[in-house]
Amino acid sequence: MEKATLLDWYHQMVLIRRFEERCDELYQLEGKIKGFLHLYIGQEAIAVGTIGARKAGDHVITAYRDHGHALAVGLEPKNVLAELMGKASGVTGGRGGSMHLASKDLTFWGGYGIVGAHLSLATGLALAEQYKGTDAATLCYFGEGATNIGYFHESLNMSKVWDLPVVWICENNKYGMGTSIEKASAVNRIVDKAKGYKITSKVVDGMDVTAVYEATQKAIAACRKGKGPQLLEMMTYRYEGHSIGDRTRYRTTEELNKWRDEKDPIALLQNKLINEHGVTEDECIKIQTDVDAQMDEAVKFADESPEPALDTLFDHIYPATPGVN
Amino acid sequence: MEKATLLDWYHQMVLIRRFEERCDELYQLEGKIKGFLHLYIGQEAIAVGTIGARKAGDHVITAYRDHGHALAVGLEPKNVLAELMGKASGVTGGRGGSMHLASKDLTFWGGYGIVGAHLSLATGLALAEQYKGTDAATLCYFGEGATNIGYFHESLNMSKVWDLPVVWICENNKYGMGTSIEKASAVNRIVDKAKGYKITSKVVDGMDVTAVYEATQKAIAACRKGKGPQLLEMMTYRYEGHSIGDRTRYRTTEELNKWRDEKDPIALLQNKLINEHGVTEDECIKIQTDVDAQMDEAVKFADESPEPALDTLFDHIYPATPGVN
Amino acid sequence: MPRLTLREAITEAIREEMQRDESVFIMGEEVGEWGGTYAVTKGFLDEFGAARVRDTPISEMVIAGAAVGAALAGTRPIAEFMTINFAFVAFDAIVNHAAKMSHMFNGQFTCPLVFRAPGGGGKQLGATHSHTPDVIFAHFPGLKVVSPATPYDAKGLLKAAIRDEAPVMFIEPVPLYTSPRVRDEVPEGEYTVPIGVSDKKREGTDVTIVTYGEGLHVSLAAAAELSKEGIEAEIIDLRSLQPLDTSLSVESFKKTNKAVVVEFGHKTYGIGAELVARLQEEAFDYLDAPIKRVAQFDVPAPYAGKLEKHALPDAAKVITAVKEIL
Amino acid sequence: MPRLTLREAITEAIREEMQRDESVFIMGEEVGEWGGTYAVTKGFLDEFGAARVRDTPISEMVIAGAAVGAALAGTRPIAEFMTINFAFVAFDAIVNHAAKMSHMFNGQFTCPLVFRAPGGGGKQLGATHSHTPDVIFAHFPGLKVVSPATPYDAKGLLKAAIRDEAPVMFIEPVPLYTSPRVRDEVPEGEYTVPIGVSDKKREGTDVTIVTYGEGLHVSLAAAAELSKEGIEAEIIDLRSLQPLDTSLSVESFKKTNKAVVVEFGHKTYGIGAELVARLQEEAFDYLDAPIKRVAQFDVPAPYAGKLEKHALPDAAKVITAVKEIL
Ligand SMILES: Cc1ncc(C[n+]2csc(CCOP(=O)(O)OP(=O)(O)O)c2C)c(N)n1
Ligand SMILES: Cc1ncc(C[n+]2csc(CCOP(=O)(O)OP(=O)(O)O)c2C)c(N)n1
Ligand SMILES: [Mg+2]
Ligand SMILES: [Mg+2]
Repeated sequence: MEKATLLDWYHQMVLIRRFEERCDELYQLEGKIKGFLHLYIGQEAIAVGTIGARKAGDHVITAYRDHGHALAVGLEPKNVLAELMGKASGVTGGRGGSMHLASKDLTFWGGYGIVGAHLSLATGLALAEQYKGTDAATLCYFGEGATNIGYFHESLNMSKVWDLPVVWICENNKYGMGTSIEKASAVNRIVDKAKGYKITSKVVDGMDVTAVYEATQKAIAACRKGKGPQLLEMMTYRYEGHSIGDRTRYRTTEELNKWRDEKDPIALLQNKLINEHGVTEDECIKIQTDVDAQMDEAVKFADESPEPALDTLFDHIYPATPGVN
Repeated sequence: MEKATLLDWYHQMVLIRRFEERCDELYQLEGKIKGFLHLYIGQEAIAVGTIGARKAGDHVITAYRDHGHALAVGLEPKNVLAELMGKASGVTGGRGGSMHLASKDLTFWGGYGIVGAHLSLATGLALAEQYKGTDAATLCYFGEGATNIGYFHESLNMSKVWDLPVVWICENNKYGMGTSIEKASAVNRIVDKAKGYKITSKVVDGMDVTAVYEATQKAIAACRKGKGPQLLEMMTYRYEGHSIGDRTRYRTTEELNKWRDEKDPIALLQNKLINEHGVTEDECIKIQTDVDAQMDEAVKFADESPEPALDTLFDHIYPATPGVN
Repeated sequence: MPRLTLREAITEAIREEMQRDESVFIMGEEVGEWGGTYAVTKGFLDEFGAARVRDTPISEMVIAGAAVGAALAGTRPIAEFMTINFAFVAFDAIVNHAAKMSHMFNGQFTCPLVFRAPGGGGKQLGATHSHTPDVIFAHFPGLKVVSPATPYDAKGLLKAAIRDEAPVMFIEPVPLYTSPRVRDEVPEGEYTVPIGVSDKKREGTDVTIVTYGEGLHVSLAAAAELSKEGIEAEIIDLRSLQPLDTSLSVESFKKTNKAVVVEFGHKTYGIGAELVARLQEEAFDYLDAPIKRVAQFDVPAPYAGKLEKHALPDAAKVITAVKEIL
Repeated sequence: MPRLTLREAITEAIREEMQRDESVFIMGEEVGEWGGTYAVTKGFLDEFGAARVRDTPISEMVIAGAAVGAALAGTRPIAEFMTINFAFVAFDAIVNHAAKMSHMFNGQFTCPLVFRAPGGGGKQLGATHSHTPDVIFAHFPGLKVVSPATPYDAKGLLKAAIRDEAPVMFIEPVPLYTSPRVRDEVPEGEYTVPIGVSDKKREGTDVTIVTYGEGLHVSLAAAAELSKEGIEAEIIDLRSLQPLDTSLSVESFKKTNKAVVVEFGHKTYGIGAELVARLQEEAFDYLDAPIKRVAQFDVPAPYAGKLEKHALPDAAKVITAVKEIL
């Protein structure tokens, strides 16, 4: 990979991590973020590497652990943060909150709170592009826990029966809330589930952004060639609890530390940049401090943004239809 | 197999077929049966061979194409027919109709009209027996079309995660209404779906009652040994339309005739009885005429049975609870 | 003008919209090769091809969810549930996804789709297959819910639904599909009937009957009988359950001061309850007698013919209700 | 007597029933190792073991359906939906299976299970996670629907639900779980509260407030305020939505001649509509003013705190409604 690209990815991954760390503080220390908060820390390489492989017009849709994807598609940290703080300047005007971030302009359709449901929406996004005859692909993200719900089965089957251009991206972080994949699933490899639908699949090191990028690029290319759905099982790990308030009794600190110390996606990329691309430690620190400054700005912006006016509550329940109604 | 057993099976299969033929007449010519009517003609060996392998206390649960199973578990033709004619003497008092036959005494739990849903109930039946520590197995029947719905996925996964004593019996007759398995399913073998759940599975000639019996006996034995769920894919064919009114445009007469002429389960068994067990043609005809007589009685019984009294409509909406309520 | 059955009117609406707009397609179980379980899309596969008339696996969750996704991405899907009873399996996709898209994402997305759902009982299909659960869909803001009672309304409302930017649950009363009693004149070609606007189906002075779907026809039959006795019922057809237009009902009630609500769904927590609440809220001073509700009894639908009929509304029950308050 | 929170009362009820009856077990997502998302089953895994406290995959359809099957086969499952919003995915198993077993099979089977469903909004979880959809479950005959407002009722009703031969949807208002305001004296050990029986929670003479769940507490707060102005509200807690007991509501209404119905679900086609219909049916001559409804606005729940609160009932809205009809 080009040094410039790797630096860009590094910047994005650092931004996502700092963003999540600030959210954690804003929730736990300052009480400025409410509701559920599912942090992406540890999984940054997946959103950055996969979305790095998409071209404009390709669809992105994911679950509630969506801050990383929102930032990777190009939403401004300040507007995402404003959303989490329930402000009018938030990406959905304070309506959706953490779990329901979205941007039509960036063909980022959300952000969905109901486990598995968005896989059926992804099937439809891909169907629409096939129907219109474009070469746009759909990137759909979900956790390994979501593969046990009916939506997964119906969506994967339909995507293969119609050979839809969708890349199923499983972020396998081993746990669905507190339940390990071994406890919840008859098979412990999502690629083995893919076989049950004759869907081409691949296990990918989700902590290696380059590997993630290359696998995704191949998968998207296959979709564009009309080869139908592809599944990527990204092996990863979430460092924080499932959501704020998770006392994470279901896993050992050893397990967590092992991932964090040996597999951290940002550390791995930073080493690569320094060892293979002549980037200096200082350049990396510079990026980090720039991100910190950007985050300070974002917090300030969100803080100062007004809350949505009460009389906007009834807007958009039903969109206006030109003509008849 | 013992001659006596084979003769018993022959008798049962002839009974089911004649029962279904009479139902067809009673619906189309006499208008005495209403609603949906899903005939089992062609698939008789499956209900008879599988249920022949169960012992008392093993659970049976199936879909709406349930007349064969109802008769095979031992319900009287006259009470089943009375049910189809909406009479008080019907197996569910005229409440359930063709799709919802059941008998608690025979641990035959139905007869369910919603595709796939009863697989989740079967999971629960098996769970209850495992919980109670009995060695009872659960036989759950469904079509190949039902394997594309979410219920199938969630039920098979849970059955394996908990190693429940359930035999998943897929009656693969190639069509779900008019949609062929090739058109509806990413994989064309249900045993390939079973692999996605690490469930032991086997393809069985569903037109050969002995093969059906032996495969089921092995599967039930495995359940009793605590080996967890088993899946049997019974290759079969339905001769009649999906339900009354199906003009069956989706398949060729050649295909139908090939199955009927070369694979008919009753003809195959009759030949076996005559060629290998010294049964005479007359003995077979005798069984058929006995069955005809039995069916005449059944029709007479159902005809003469009263309809349920209107004031019984509100019975059983909520069962009485001893004590508090 | 050709006289069409309700089913023919629905077929014509879909055909015209598919001819008019390339972005409209239909998907569902048996809509293609079979021509639709109720033959609504007979011939469509040949006319429009397999890309626009899509047979699906038995997978209601993804049928509904894929319709949502396809609508977001610029097409206008018609997703058919073979019957409304199977929409329960897709309930989450309908009420927690389709219905939420516009508001939850702050108006960024629209989700222009139609869920077609043949519904209703009285066909001796037993409890799992005989629901008229319209009210539970209409309870969720964001989803529009429409149910026509006449061929004219069916065609016009369905064309409006297909063009609407909001997701529309279009509930088709199966018992009316081919009923000659319901056959009616339907203009060929272009016209729409607005969603969210009720309609007066009979003029009267003595009592107001508010109804929709199958209820309209038992109400009309009852009104004809009552008329012989000099009782003139005014009949309002809601046509849409969400948004709910009570203007004509209130206006009529202010004239007659008496009302009966007729629906084929269960009585408790049904459509009628909301109408009663609205009428007494909006026209309290005009209440001369309790507002009556004629609805399906609160009991799962039995298979046996007479037993099932016993639980459903009919003209006699409407007449009795009217006379109780006159 | 110990003063328990609503959540503690629910935990105690489950524990006592599991200790009393071997055939009772609980299954759901995170009920075991995690101790329940809302910590309702904390410690249960150690106390009762993995066979009776069962962590499940994320599979609501089979969680609900397996509970039905297990109930048929002689056990008494408690199936927990992590929140009621996820019960939509299992809607078919609940309303078209559990609810149909007894009647459709002519009383041969009973289906004694409890679906536990923590529900309610106001927690800034956004539109997909903030429903109070109680009414749509209560619309289906065959299913019992209960929702307690006090720790005493919660324990007694849940014990009754676990012992009931019918499937019971037990809806737990999450916003009340740990609220000190709701903390109350709860007898240790054996007692039950009958399902299908409403309860008078406050004596009054001037207006009747019919409510349940969270609605009770805003109603009590409103009543306290009103009392300062000499207005005494009588408050009826429905406790059960199906079967629905209107006897106390009607009796109270005949005394006060004025009523307000308070609920946290959406207004249109909500619980309040049915109450209005019943009161005017059963006590028409006592209607002095329109019966008011205070409910959640008909809009998907937004995330932003003030915006969400704006859509929900509160004491001020109840006070306004009462004063409008006095
Ligand atoms: C249908 C449904 N059931 C349950 C939940 C509650 N829930 C939210 S996230 C989650 C775990 C999902 O795990 P996984 O799919 O692995 O994603 P991860 O959180 O690990 O990213 C659960 C059970 C839900 N939101 N929707
Ligand atoms: C959830 C649901 N969707 C659709 C239907 C309508 N339907 C009834 S039978 C059937 C086909 C089922 O095919 P298969 O599972 O192969 O069983 P077979 O009829 O061949 O025995 C369909 C689509 C239904 N009853 N339930
Ligand atoms: Mg996970
Ligand atoms: Mg089949």
